[in-house]
Amino acid sequence: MSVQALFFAAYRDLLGTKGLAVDLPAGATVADLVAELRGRGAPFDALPAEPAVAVNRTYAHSSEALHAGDEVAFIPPVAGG
Amino acid sequence: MSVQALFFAAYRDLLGTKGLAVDLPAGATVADLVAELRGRGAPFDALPAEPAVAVNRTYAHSSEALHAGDEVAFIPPVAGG
Amino acid sequence: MIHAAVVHDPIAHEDVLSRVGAEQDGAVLLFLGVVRDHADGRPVSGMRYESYEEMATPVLREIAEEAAGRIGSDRVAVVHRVGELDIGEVSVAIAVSSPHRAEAYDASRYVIEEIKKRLPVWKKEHYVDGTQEWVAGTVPPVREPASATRENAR
Amino acid sequence: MIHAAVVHDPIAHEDVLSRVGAEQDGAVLLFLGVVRDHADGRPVSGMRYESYEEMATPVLREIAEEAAGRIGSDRVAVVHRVGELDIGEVSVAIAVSSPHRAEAYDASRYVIEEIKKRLPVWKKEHYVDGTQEWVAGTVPPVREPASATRENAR
Repeated sequence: MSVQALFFAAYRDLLGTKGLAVDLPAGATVADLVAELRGRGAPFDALPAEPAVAVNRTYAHSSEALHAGDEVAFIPPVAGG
Repeated sequence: MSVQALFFAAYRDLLGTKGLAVDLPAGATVADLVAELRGRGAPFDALPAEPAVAVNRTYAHSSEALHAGDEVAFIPPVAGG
Repeated sequence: MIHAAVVHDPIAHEDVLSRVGAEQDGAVLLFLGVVRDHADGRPVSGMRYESYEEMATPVLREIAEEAAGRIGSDRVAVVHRVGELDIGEVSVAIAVSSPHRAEAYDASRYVIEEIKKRLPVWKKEHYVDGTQEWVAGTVPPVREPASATRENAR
Repeated sequence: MIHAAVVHDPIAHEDVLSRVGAEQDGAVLLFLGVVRDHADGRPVSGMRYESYEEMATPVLREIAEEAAGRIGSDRVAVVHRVGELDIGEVSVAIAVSSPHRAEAYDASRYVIEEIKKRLPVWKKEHYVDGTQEWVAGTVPPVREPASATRENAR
């Protein structure tokens, strides 16, 4: 299955991209996606091992299962206000 | 000596006057002024025995000594804001 | 600049707000006290505020200065209105600004709480049924050893 | 009515303030977050705010609704700006009104604190020396049992 990873702010600057499609085995979780990306080496290995992530615009635990077409946003520490 | 007593809000309504001059013996305190007024009978005896009082526009303890010409305001419980 | 005033005309809250703010300030807070349409369940049609004006103005300034002192900002402005007020009219406006938000909230709250405790202002509620009543207030705190201090100051 | 928006244009705080207030409300509070001229002692010339807008808008609304729920008032309005801001420009405006002041302060503070904790917004400080840096932020809290709930909802 394919999910859409999104990168914001410092993560976007780090990776040089706003987002990319990632293929994952069925049943993969948020943690599996993070591992897949970090396994690609630099610059992806500079992502935190347990980043805050939102799945379809809701904060999600690393154990959450992903589904085809999910939008998975990597959320750097927030600084609104 | 003479001091000027002032009455506001509920106290003014109670006494029917905004203020009056009161003659007191030299060395009289706030408490003496209160006693003098309350001793006049109705409606003055309806004033509290220990009202909040400001002498010359500063809150003053009942033991504070008065001086000729002092402005002594009887301050009902306040309700600003 | 610290600003404190007791006024008779309607309060333009923008004017109060515009008295605070500075390039080093990241937080601005405006509090408005407004005449509401009920009190303890009774329908209210309006309110008359009275003050001991010669004393209320300096006490209001003292409160504003204390608030400013607490947070190390001199951007504190407070205006209290007296007279006849309708429902929805502003009785008090408090504006504060400071570098950080915690201080702004602290100072704003301090000003309104101290006003309630010790500003010589009273209000008479006009009820929809035609009656009116002085609002039960707060006995202002009086410091103990005023006498000696005052003697020395004369 | 609860109002929450992420905007690109300058915030007119009067518009935010005018969204709250009701005849039963005695307290109105307006908080403004403003870009200040320094950060941790470094002179700042401006700030760029970015958001994950598709998520920021619903999170901001959720925060406003939680604040309203805490105090039983639906008069909560919050607007957060994104884009390039100059010193002194408003980044966030929060207006709340309620019958009593304690609730207004509580709700106002809740909104800004929750924004800092979990609104997907980031800011890059532009320093007077020409450099720029993402401001160190807060890791948003994530609830534990999201997976099961989400499965059931599908």
